[in-house]
Amino acid sequence: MIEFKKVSKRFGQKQVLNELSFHVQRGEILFLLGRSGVGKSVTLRHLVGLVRPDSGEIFVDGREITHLSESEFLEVRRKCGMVFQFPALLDSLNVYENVAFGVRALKIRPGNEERDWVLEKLRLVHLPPSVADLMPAQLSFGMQKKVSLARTLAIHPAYLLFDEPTTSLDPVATRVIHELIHSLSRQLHVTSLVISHDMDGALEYADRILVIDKGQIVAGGTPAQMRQEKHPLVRDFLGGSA
Amino acid sequence: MVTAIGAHTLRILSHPVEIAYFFTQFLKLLARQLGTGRFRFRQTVDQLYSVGVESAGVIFFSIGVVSLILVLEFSFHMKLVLHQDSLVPAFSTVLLIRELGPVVTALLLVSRVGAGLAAEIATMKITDQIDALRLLSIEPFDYLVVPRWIAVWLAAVLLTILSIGVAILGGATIAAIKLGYGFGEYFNSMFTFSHFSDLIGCIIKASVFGNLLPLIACYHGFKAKPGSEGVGMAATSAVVEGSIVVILADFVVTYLFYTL
Amino acid sequence: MMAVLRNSAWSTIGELGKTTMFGCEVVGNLLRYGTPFRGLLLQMYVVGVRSISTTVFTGFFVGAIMAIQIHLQLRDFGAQAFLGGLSASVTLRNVGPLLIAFILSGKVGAYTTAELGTMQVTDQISAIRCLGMDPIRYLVAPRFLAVVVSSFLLLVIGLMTAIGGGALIAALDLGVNTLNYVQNIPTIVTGWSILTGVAKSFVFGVIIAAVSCYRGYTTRNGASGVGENVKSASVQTLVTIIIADFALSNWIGGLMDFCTEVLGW
Amino acid sequence: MADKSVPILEARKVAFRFEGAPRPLFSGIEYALEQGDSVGMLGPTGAGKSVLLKVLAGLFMPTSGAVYFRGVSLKKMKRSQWKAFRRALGMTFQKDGLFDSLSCGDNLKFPLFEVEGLSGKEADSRVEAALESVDLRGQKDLRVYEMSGGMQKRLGLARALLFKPQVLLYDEPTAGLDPITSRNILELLSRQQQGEIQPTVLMVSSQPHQIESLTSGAAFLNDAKLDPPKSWAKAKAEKHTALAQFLSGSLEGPLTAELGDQP
Repeated sequence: MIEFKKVSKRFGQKQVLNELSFHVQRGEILFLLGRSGVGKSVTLRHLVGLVRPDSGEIFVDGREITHLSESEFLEVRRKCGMVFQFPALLDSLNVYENVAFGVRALKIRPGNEERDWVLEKLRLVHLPPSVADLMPAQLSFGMQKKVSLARTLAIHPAYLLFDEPTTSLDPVATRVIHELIHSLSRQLHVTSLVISHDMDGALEYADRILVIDKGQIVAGGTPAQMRQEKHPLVRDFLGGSA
Repeated sequence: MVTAIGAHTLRILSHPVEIAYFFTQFLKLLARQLGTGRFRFRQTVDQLYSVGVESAGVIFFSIGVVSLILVLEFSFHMKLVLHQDSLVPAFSTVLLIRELGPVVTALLLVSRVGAGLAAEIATMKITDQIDALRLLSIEPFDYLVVPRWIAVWLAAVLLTILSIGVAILGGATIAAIKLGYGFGEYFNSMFTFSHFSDLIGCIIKASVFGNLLPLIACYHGFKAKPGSEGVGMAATSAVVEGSIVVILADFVVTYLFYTL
Repeated sequence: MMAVLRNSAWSTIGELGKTTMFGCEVVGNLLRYGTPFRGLLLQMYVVGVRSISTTVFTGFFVGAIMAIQIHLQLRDFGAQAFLGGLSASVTLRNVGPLLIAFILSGKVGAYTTAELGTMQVTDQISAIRCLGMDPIRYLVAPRFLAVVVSSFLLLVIGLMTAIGGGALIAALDLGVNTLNYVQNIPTIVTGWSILTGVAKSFVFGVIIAAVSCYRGYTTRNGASGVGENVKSASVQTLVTIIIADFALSNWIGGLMDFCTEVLGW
Repeated sequence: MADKSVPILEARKVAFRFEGAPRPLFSGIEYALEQGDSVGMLGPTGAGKSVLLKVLAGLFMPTSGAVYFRGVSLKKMKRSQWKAFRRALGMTFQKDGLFDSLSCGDNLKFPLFEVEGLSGKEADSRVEAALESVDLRGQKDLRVYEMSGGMQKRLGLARALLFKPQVLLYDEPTAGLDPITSRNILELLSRQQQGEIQPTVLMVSSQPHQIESLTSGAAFLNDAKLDPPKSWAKAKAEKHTALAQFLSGSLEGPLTAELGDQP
């Protein structure tokens, strides 16, 4: 269970988060929607301690994390696997090394079981074993995103945090990624928090949707509730979709 | 290992053809600009100010310390070989004017101005600004490169001369403190070896460096690969090739000017 | 004008402080965890072997230039016999390490800054942190050690080629017979000069590593940030190397006087 | 007026390969943009749409084949013809290509001075009118980094339209924008097309639904080949082709394999 309580953050004159409060239940797929530049991905970066809030509290499984030291944060980060908008693969290592990087360092799996563990993760993201020896530069953009998802899965996080996973992707790649997020959450009983501005994807794949504007939650509910939602911003988002 | 060296030299050999093309383009555009009177005077002065002032502090400081080192080194060696260090000011000043002054200034300019110029053009390239310029039928080379090129050329010559002045002052003070030389003594014994031709040699070196530096920096800026990796590599190659060329050019000028 | 000079000097001192702290943190990390030997070898190849041709090239010409310059001065003095010893000693003690380190600050230092900077800007470093791992231990420390070791080895190689370069140009052009050029070297180049050269090579290697890793790791705001940090890294390296050169010359000079006078070696 | 039969922009057997890349990004491209057309170019992310657009705009030299402007090959153009070609073209870029060292207004004033030698009051009124046409009135003094994503796209559009081009090339005009800002931009683009003379438009996008209303048809770049443009009706009627899957966004079809997908 993840909970934000009155979290505020200011960058220069811009009040990015303004007493933001929300929670994510165990096992659910929550989409956090909002226009670009309203602080969606900053919310995620708070969760993994890349950014510290000015005020307010953040709880991960009951533990307050805003005042943790860098080393204490390492365990929180193992629990919250983050997948960035751009694949951010280590371009000097091949796909196998990229996925095994975390596993080997954190000694999650002894040497002999490592190969099966990595190939299992590649299978989970629907990638064939033959991809393991390729270099990131040889993969298509969509495949690179899948490898970065496999890398995060490799350390068996309890939560999966997605930072705009389908922005500027074509319709087919978008559906492939959304399908993956949905199947992984169900299969691995992982809680997924997805930052996005793709309302169609949210309506189809989310258990619950929250809409954030000017650093605050302005509307929330199940996809069905959201279709009837009166809030002008939500109507605008809905208007956008076919 | 041999292939690494082979690849490296190959890459260096393929450059001259392209760099020569770059240089001719610069001369052609400079002539056209001067000819049509549309010389970007204001822009060149702005660049001169930013290049000059921005690197002055670092260069004066570094050259000053280098001259301190030189004076100490020569006093050490003179005592060892000639058992008296009356000629220290002469030796250190000559080596400074002929050699270390221009080279150290150039190497500092290569890293500060060279890397900066390459990075700036590379960044503009990957954010499509260079393409935007070309689409507006503004020749990027004409607008971006020519003013900066001239500014770096003038700055290199000016900074070299000024830094040698600073270095001589530094040398005189350390000589006074460490070796017990009076200022007057230092200054009049300073020019026993160096004569006016050394100053000419130094200016020639400075202007050779001042031309090679923007040439290489702009070349790598325009050649940058896409993505932020391209910017880093452009700046790095500008620094690396810039410094190697400075050393090579220094050798050539030294050889031609002094041994013939 | 003065304001620019003052605050640029002030910021450099501030930067030096931060770089040293960062360097200590990385070294502390290395001592506590060490680093996988295979990864270190790979890094040393990427950083070091790639720069051998550049170092040999630079070393040769630095040696040649010094030989010409010193020959010119000695000629007015008719003391060409000392050419071998003097140019080798000056190159070994001072000009050699300084100029070769300048080149390495570009070839090795700026490369590392650009690499780490690109990894920072493309979120690769944040990705490592989000995997619950310390990027200093897995990315920075191996590079730091690789840069220190390869810079040191490259500097030593460079110095040797410099002396070779001096001898070659002396024989080819200055009409000094190579045999007595070489024989003259031990008369002037004392053990202390060699110690100075080696000590400087090691210290310069550490400076190049510390500054380039620090600048790379703290890169901000996108692609232009990478270019900006490569620029400031190479300048900061050069200035620090010059200061260290001055400090080491004095310190070792003092040590030498102490040993010769007090201990009577 | 230029005679109608010759296409305004044409690619004959054009191929492009990045330096050091194992195989070409695309090859054997045959494409003709007629005067007054308004056509889209679709394709999966990373298919090379933007590169092909830049080749057509003469910003990238093709590895083989040639691009023709009104029947004249770009390779054989003299300086004056090249200048005329540039003036006839207006282009917006995926990463906007705004001059981030200049302010919003100066991004327009600078080209006006450089290309038409305009300055002073006349230039200011042209700048004000241009900003007005893209709903950026009064934002003249903003710095580029102070502007939102949507505002930067609009400034890029204003600059592309500055010299009344005959051909407009849009590279992913709504990339990275949220649906609401995207809709504003698309409205702005359609307003440009209501003008008296019908400008020729080529719009690259990976979002078919967004550009459908602005274009009469679309070409499809996929797997290093280009399907020639066809009307939206004909495109939608297709079954079991990569284009059909692309438009429907379904999981079944050849595109999934390209994503290495084996469910």
